[in-house]
Amino acid sequence: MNFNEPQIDYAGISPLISLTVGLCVVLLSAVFKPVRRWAPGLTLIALGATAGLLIWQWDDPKALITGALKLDDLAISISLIAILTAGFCVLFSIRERATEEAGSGEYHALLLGSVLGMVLLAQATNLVTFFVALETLSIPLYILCATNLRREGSLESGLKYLIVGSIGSATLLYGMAFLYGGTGSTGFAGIAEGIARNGLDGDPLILIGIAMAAVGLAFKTSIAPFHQWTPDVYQGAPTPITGFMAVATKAAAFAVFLRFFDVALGSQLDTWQPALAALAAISIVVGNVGALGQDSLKRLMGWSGVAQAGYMLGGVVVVSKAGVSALVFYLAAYAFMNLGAFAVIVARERETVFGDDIRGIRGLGAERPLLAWPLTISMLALAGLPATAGFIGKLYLIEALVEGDYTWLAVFIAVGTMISLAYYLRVVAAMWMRPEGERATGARPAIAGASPEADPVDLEAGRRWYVAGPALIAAAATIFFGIVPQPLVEFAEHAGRALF
Amino acid sequence: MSSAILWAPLAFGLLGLFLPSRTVGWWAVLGTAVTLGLAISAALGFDSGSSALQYAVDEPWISGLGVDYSLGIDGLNLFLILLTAVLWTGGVAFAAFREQERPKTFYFLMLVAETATLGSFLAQDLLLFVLFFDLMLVPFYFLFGAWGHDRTGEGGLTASAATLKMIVYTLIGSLLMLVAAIATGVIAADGGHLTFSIAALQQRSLSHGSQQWLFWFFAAAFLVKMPAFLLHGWMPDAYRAAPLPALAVFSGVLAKVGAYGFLRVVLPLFPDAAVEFQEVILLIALASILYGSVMAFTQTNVRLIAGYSSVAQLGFITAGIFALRADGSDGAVLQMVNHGLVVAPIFVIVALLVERTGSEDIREMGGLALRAPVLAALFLIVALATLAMPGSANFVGEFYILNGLFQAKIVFAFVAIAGVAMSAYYALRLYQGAMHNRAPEGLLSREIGRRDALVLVPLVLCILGLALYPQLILERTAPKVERTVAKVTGGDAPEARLATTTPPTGRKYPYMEGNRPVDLREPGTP
Amino acid sequence: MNIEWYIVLSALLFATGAMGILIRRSPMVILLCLELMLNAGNLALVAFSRMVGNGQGQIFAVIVMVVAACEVVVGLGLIVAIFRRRLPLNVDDLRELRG
Amino acid sequence: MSATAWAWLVLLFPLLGSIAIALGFRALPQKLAGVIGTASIGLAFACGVAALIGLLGEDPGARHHASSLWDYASVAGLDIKLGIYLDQLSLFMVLVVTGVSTLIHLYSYGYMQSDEGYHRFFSYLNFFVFSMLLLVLAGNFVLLIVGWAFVGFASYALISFWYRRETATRAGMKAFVINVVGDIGLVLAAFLIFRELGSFDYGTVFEKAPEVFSTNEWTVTAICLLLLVGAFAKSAQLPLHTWLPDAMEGPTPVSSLIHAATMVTAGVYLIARTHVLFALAPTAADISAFIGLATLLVAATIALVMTDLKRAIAYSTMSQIGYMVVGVSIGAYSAGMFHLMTHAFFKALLFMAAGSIIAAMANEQNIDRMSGFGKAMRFTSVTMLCGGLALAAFPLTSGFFSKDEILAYAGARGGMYLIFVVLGYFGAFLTAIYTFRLIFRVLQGEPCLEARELIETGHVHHAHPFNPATGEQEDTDVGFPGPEHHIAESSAPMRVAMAVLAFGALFGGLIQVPGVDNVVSDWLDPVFTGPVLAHVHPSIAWDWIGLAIGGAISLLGIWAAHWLYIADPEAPRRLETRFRGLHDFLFRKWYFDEAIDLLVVRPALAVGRFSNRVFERFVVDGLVSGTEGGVRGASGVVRAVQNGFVRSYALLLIAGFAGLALYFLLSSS
Repeated sequence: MNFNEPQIDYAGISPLISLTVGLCVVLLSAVFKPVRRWAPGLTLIALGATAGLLIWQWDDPKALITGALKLDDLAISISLIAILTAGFCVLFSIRERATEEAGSGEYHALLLGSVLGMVLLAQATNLVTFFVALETLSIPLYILCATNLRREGSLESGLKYLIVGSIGSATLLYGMAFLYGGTGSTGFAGIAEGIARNGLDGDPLILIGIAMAAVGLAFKTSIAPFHQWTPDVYQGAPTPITGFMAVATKAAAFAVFLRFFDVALGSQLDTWQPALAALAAISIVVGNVGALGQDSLKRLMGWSGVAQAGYMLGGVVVVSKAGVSALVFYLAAYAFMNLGAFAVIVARERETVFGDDIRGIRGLGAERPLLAWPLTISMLALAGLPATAGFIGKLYLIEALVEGDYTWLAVFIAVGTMISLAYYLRVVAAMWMRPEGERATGARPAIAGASPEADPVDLEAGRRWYVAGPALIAAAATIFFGIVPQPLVEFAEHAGRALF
Repeated sequence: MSSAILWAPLAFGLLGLFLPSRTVGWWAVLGTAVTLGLAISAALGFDSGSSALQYAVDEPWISGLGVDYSLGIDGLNLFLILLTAVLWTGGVAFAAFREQERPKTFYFLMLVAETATLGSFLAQDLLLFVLFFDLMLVPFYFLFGAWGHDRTGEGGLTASAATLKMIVYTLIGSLLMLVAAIATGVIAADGGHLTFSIAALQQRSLSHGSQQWLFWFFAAAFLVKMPAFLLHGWMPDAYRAAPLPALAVFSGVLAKVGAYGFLRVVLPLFPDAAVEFQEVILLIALASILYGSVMAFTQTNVRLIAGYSSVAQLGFITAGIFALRADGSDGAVLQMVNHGLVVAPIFVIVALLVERTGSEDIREMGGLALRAPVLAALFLIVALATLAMPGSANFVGEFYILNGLFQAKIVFAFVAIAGVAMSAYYALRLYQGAMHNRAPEGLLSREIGRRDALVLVPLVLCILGLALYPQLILERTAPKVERTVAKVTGGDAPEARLATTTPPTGRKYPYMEGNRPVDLREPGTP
Repeated sequence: MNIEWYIVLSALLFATGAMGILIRRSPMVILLCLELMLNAGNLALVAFSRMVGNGQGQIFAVIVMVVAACEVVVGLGLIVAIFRRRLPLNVDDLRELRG
Repeated sequence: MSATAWAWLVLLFPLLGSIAIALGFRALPQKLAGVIGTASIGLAFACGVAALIGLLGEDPGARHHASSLWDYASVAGLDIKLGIYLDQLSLFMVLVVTGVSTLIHLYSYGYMQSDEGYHRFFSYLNFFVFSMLLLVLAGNFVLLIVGWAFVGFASYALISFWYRRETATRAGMKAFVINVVGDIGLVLAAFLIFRELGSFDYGTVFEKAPEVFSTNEWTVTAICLLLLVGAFAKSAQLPLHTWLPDAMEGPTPVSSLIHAATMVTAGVYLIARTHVLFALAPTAADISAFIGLATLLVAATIALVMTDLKRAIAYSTMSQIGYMVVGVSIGAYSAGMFHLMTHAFFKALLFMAAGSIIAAMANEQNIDRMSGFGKAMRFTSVTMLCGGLALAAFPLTSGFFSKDEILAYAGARGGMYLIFVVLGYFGAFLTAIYTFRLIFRVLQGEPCLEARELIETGHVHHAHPFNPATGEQEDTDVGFPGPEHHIAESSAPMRVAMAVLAFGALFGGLIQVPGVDNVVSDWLDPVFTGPVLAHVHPSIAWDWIGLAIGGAISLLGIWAAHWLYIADPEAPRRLETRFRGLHDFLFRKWYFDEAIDLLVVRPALAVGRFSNRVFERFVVDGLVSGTEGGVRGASGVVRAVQNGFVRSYALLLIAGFAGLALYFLLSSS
């Protein structure tokens, strides 16, 4: 009886292995009291190792596990973005009370789990891996959102996310079922080939399948009108997690968005392209107007996230190398901009009694330039002003759109950006310009002290290395890639070449 | 050279952040002065005869996107660069003589603003131009908002609200322009090698259809920036909010970038559209002239008098450009410099008036001339230059503009010239209101201080110098300008060619040497 | 009996689940409805895999069950946590976050 | 040294003087400033004479030279050089201007002594002379416009010289704005000239014009009419004259120099300068002639009733310029210029005398309060009498010859031009009346308060002066003659200046006596060779007949004035009550100010107020707030949908899916 052992490309799956191992180790570390404090460090090591392994695989695409995964530069670049974000998130989580609530080990294990899901998702080229990865990504996040058990908002956001998210994945699953049924294959390539073979153009089964898949993905990338969970969950979740979700989830989801639509459904282009373009336009408008006049910074970032997702979807709509590269570039830039902002929000949450309320940053420019500048730069970058990575990103996207004959969508981006100025600059104004009303102060009133929800005030939070450091790094990166974008552009073009 | 001019202010600004607050002001002055020195040396080395690009720099910047870091100086921007350098030196010095709160940030922003402005003048790559064009706004957003005045007391807006209005308003234009700029490059390349170098784009002609909408996307940006009639909604609030040193350079230079954009980008790249929409733009320009003047002589706030007067002046400049004749555009370029040179001193003087009277309301001023004869004299000269007194360079500018307009579209010229009479009234009204008549009770005027004189006198000397020899500017700008205009009229633009060559009456005399489009074509254009 | 019936059945299941989520307020019931929707997907998968004649669908279905289980676990956990905070077990009362 | 070089020096000295005094306004002692001011003009006059000698050395046909320093602004085919054009006409003007100016500077040197703004005054005055000379010598239309505007500015600066007087500043503004209107006329004319002839340069233009234009072609007519706008604004012809009477707010030497002798005659010079064009556009020339005639009469009638001494003289200036305009428009170029010269003499003189009296009255200008200065101020009254006689064209005075030469020429042209003769003589009659009305009422009769004080103490010393117009106290520290006023009797320089002019006023006419000598026309005629009209020459006989009639009329007028104001002092009162309506009509200056106010000023301000209150707020801001409102509204909707109910989120999700699926199915099938 002979057993032909499977061909396993250990090098290829090494990132997954390292993450899984890391996950287990961190989880176990929670069990042994003495090492409990090491959880963040261990997490960072795991992430670092994974990043290293990914970079080692750079520029040598390979199919893994009988084509269920594809480790190419798109996957790697997206994974790297996710891992970077996770790293920042770990730093933000230090002294975060959610961490203590849930237990440091569990918290970080969940985080790693979610990252694992993302890395998988970025490589998924098969409905099964796609679905599994998506769930591996989401389920830990449901929990992480709720980890700040003392905060009602945290629980609420967790539950909302769970419910709406599950509807999303159920819909997605159902759509996948149809696609499988239509084409008889779960591999993306197989699907594409199946559509061609069975002559299924415009077949209702396939169409509904596509629609459902689109909904599922749009949900994860918080594209309107499937965005509604975003502001609530962003506001409710612990801030580090919000930061993590805002960037990493989007990145991973967009990666599979690209693979699924540009590869598997490439033949159905003229069916879904206009629809997605419309969705992009809608979410640009909805996101931007929704963000106007929001006082909770996290909520504001949520809405702006919706709008930004709209911009990025443009990169998917134009099925082209330029589109992919633009999207990846924008995601990378987006990571820096957001993390810079969230770092400051974290700091002010801990320093003041206002939580993430905009009052918390009044007069920051005069009092704490070192905190004010990163947030300012992030806001200007998100608003797409020049000399920041955000500007180059928009430029890249618009160029891709114009080349793809979607100039009207480009104009939409421009208009959206104009509206967005109103709220991004409101934040900037709050920091630099005459504060009307009272200044934000660390000294907390007695009443606030009584409420169980108020977190302990840590006046030094903004000066601690694990908050100030990331903030400055992110800001610096935002500016640097705004002035010397070439390296990031090449990075993005690699990713682009992976698909076209 | 170009790079040095461009980055010097920024470099000084960054270093300034590490200096003690007391000295940073002077450091900034030094920075602007160095920039001025560089600009002057560039001007001295400038070959006035040629229309070619000089001190050119051209490096790939984002090769992936076809964006180059390419700068250069030619007839169009030489004097605007000088103007920028001069006014910034003056403005920063004026600020340095006074206490500023958070000085480091203030001067840093001022210098960033100078680099951005110089960049938009120097840029020879379309996207680079757009980038700097947008970047200019950012520092002024902070300067106006954080160092500005809240006007809620006078039924106005808070500084931050006013400046938000300004930036949203102006970015409406410039973001559309960003799209248009990219579209221009992509369409022109049409599958081929993608480039945004203006010179290269000129060689590739765009289809008429695409020219039309691209033209308007660019025009929107430039008209808002000026600001032109109906798009000036941001101006009154922003001008009232702004801190005066910043406002002096802002209205002195930034408004010109819009007009400059027409000459640098729109005429060369969209000649057909320029001809097609000539009347429309001229109408807007006329509206700006008349409306700006009318508003100027009903205002009582001295800032707004100056503000609306610049609306009118920019109207003249636009009209000059869209006469689509060499002389009109020559006049426009000259007038950009002149207007910058008069409006900045006006705001400096306004600042001095406010210091003396404690009010910005012309009705609460008066009789200052008695104790401040020198200030009065300087003010008088500036005021006369503002109203384009014959004998001032402003007159020469307006004369060229109106002549161009007259020969091209006679009716427009007759309407436009009404603005001249009005300008006489509001400029003198401003001067008299402040300097003449009885002084209000308890108003103590005093003579201009030595240090302020140090700022004001050189500017006035520039005005006088140009008044004696405007040719200095004209002869250097003319070659490039004529070539630019010929690109339009030389192209398929029958009516415009008609406007530049022999007039309809068909005389037997040769009219203008400058007007034989054929010899003036860019080499290699059909 | 041909495939349509299975699809129709699964569609009904899916619709029921969705409807349930829309009309019921108790998080528990909503979780159950989610299960329904997922299982509608499973049914479709299995049916199709019979039709197509390869095992992929069935493998997929098995995995989906696992995923469904995880979701329920998480859901229940959250419900417990909410219950601990003495918050009403009614999704309509969980609307502190809005606007 | 060539004539043009001297001409450049003519320009240079006043400019230097002005700058020197301006820069040294703190350092220079007061007297020195006056000396510099006067000397610089004197030098200019000397250079003028030098240039004259230079030209005399040349053949009459070749006495025109262009010279330029540098390209002022010449690109794109426009040829604008910093150049001058020297010929008999411009030199003639140069001499008149510098000559009279020198005397008036001398007068001011004494008159303004107790004025705080002494330096400022002389700096302005020199600058004015420079501008006037620039205007005269300009070699192309652009430079002409420059000079044109400069004199306008100088006049503004000097009218509102006492700038704490609301009345003065307002008058200055009025003068300036109306003059800008004139400038615009010139600018447009220049554009049209350039459009047709492709040049701004006098030489080129005048040479090409006859070849290019056919007579009375609309273009050339348009050019001339536009030129006339400029000329009339500057020379206070209808309907752009209203600024001149108000201009009397300025110090009296200013009225004498700018608003009588020199600047206001620039329009006449312009028409003479561009006679080539006017010859091609007879229609325009006639229009201008008739406007001149109208002005002549209107102004004369108003002068009859003015009670303000200086304003009355101002109106007489208007009317006299009317004569000159008629002259140069109907082709009597040298006659017109001749009258310009003599008028400069006697009108300047009249103003000086008036100034001396007004000083004695502490800036009271109302003739109702004046009387009996004849005994009080001998010198002044004698000179005033000389001026008056000349103005009234008393036989053998300068005005006698110059005015009648114009009318004689009109007569010689015959036809419709006889109207000018008739009405011209009627104007002369009025002139005689109003001139002697002033003289009799001011010099004769019971000495008024001030006059008596003069007689008794021999000097005037006043309390703090006040502004007769507004009644508020004058602010003497901005430069306003304080208690110390200076009258001719007490100041040698003033006496010298006035004496010289008096001589000119009386005997200046003798250089051009029909049949005896004609210095002026001999000198000028070569310039006007071009047009046919120049060759129309009234015969000597006609000239003398005209002179006889003129003399008779002026005597008649003087007698009438005597009857009215000396013989029967009640007569004016009676007439006034009898013709109340007419009197008011004249006294309100034919309601010109009101008309202009109604037609121009109010509408403009109304438009301004409208755009300020309505347009700006509702349209311009409406644009902004409208969009803003729209966006805010949308935001409201979006945030309302974001209601926090998880089930509604689910609903929207499913609805969205349904919509998407529907779209797919529809689009594919």
